[in-house]
Amino acid sequence: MSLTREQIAQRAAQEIESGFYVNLGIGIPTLVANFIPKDKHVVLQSENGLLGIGPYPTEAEVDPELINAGKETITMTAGASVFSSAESFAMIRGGHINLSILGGMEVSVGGDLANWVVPGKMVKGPGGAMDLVHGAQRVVVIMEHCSKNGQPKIVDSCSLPLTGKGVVNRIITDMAVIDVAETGLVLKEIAHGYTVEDVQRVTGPKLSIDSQLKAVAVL
Amino acid sequence: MSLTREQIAQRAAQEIESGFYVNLGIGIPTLVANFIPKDKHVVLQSENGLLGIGPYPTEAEVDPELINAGKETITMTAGASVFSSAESFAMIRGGHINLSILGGMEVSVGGDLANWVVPGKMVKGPGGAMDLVHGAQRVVVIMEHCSKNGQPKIVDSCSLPLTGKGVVNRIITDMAVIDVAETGLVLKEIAHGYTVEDVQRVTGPKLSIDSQLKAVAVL
Amino acid sequence: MKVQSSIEEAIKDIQDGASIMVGGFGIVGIPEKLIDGLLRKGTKNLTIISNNCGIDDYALGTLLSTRQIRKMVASYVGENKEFERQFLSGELELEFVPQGTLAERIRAGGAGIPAFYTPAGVGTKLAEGKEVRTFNGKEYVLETALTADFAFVKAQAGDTAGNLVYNKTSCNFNPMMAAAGKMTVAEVEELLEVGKLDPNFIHTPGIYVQRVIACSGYEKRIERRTVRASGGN
Amino acid sequence: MKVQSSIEEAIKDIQDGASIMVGGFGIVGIPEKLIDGLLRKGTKNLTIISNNCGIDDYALGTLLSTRQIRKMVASYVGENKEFERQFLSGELELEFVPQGTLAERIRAGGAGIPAFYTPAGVGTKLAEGKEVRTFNGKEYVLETALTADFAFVKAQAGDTAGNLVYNKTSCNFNPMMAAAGKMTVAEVEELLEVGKLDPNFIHTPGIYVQRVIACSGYEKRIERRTVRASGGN
Repeated sequence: MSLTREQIAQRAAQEIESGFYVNLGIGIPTLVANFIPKDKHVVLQSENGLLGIGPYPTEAEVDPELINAGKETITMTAGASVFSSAESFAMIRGGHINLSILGGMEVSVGGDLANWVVPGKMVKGPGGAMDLVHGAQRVVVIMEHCSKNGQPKIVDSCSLPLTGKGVVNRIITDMAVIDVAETGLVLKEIAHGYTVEDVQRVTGPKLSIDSQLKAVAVL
Repeated sequence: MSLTREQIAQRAAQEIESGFYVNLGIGIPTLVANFIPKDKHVVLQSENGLLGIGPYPTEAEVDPELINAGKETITMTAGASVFSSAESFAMIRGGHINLSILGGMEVSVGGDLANWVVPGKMVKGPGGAMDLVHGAQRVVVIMEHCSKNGQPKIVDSCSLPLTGKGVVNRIITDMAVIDVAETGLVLKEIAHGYTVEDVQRVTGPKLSIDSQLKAVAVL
Repeated sequence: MKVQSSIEEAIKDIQDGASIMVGGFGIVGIPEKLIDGLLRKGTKNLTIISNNCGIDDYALGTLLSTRQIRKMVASYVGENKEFERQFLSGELELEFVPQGTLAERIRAGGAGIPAFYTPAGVGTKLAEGKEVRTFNGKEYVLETALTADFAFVKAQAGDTAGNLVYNKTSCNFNPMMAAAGKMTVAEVEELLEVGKLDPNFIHTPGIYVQRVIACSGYEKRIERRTVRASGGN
Repeated sequence: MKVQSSIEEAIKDIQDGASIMVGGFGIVGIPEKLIDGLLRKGTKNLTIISNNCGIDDYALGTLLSTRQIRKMVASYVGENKEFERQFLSGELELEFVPQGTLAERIRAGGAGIPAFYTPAGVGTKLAEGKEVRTFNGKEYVLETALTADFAFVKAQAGDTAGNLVYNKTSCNFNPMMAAAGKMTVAEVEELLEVGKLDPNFIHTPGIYVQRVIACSGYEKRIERRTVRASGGN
């Protein structure tokens, strides 16, 4: 059965190791924060200039000058720091962020990512995504496996304008976990209730099957 | 009569206008600070990361972590700020310093400056001079008119390794004030007791004489 | 001196066709009062360099309604319907820049670096026509510095020498813009005498700020008010 | 976690032949205790990137006496006789970099900018063999980023998350080096719990610092003690 948005976020949170500095994209990736176990020491970065994102504020704590990159009001953790956008992207571009978890519209067999131009809508701009995909040590894309009309979003070649070429390391969808390897795409995990054939049917490129193929472990 | 070191510094101080941000080089240029009239509002920058150099400290005020680029203990003025070397040279390179006053060993007719390699001595390095000569809006070099063995230091072409090409705007020596213009060197002021011929005799390139030629006004 | 007595005085010499950098991310850390001043002044044909373009009836969005902006350089312009209308009708010119590249191009402008290489955008539409070069086996695109005739920045506190201190995530693009503007105007909530700010903790040294003005009555609108219940998280 | 219990522990994995960035300008803001540790450890064939090379019997100068440094990247090495002797005898390799270019190359290293253009050095020996390119009618030289296996920095205060705060002109090269070192070790005079430093005024965010150690007994020698008489100026 397809994983819910929350389950995708829960699986994505398993990518995060203790000690990691992580940047979570806008949308479902933001939900990932809710699934990071309390015993892991993780610092979340927001590209508008904050290291150490805390939980959403209570009504009393709301500060109009404290937001994340999704423009949501937030709080800071103990040990947080704020800085300019130049410093923030120096941090990102310089490879200091261990992991970036981003949404996607298409990912190609070579790890190209398209996620900034929505077909039929006005182009809103790349924001910080083009910097993040090159800067983070590891890029994980989370998205639905298929588009609303059932077309594969994992493709031989992206049809939408690219955010970055050869930048994605892993894709987590509602059906599977797939790695982008030198040799092509490798199916690592399958959501409960699906077969390898089910996943291959809605995936553009041919998948290699990992010898350790597992079920996605989510609640 | 030749200007003393103090008189050269005094003349150089006349280059400074109220509101200026100024970087003074090591050696005689540092003396210039003593001759800035109190009614002029001037901020001195030190390339090791300080805007707002104050006077030398009293014994009681000495702080080992507060020095200028000449490594002398100093104080800060009210309104001072400290910052990193990257910020300091961003400030310099970005054209925010109105005036840089530097020492020189040779200046060419085209405004080339040589001041970082002393003949016969081990090369100590350029320090910040190569950045300053390109970054400051205006570069004034102060030096003796002749070398110790009487040779001109203002030359057709520098024999010593360059600090910068075409960077000097004005030269102030113990004999004269000379501008580097598109058309060549222009004699602007002469020290009391010297004639145009005296100055030309110890200057390599042919000098144009400014129509407003004046005596250097120092005490 | 640097202290201005009114917003009008602070922006008196801005002409039609000027380029202006405007601080802020979303609508946080924006120079509210200077934007309002520009609206009242009616200056037209502006090139605005800012990460975003405000929202429909607030911040830079207001200058869109009055058609004062001719060109926008930004990384993301999502929250503005009037923007979309003017862009689609061809009234408004738009240059998209990846956010980190935008920050670095402005930083380069203030720092006298004419150009630098960055990986962001390589292989995408935004790098089309630009030089791509390989360093240590990875491709990078050449990006050039950005400067502007004016920069509008907003700080929490400033002093009469132009030193500035920002509050939390209202810092964002303000420090680089202060340095990259040929004429930088800072609006501050608290204007202090020199000596009141700690020299160790100045975000923008006064050398970058040509004019400073104390303002009050900030709206500080919130774009996405997200809260949790008290006690939980 | 980041907090180290001894200097020995903090530098345990530094091997012969390592490259190390060392903060400081002159002998201000130098990581005294980490340099001492390196002296005791006896690690050899080091490439040191630092604005200066200490003085004869203090700071990096001590590592020269023991011949632990093979190559020095610096802007100015004036105050050290042993340096001169080793350089002239060919024992020591030396790369001079203009001070602003050194600062920017290190900043670029930490910021993922592989190369940038700067005017400093154009037409001089230090630009020989390097690409020169014209932007807006002015010539600039292409300079590449610097990184190092380790960075040693010194801060006034730090917290257990690695956030750092510097004191006055002891800041200098420390922040850029913290970001450009693959393994950055910070020695601090005061080590605090997280939450004690104001998030608005952190000079080096903790993400850049892998190890932090509290030290005491600083010598802080003064190179040129210049004073005025009390009351005058």
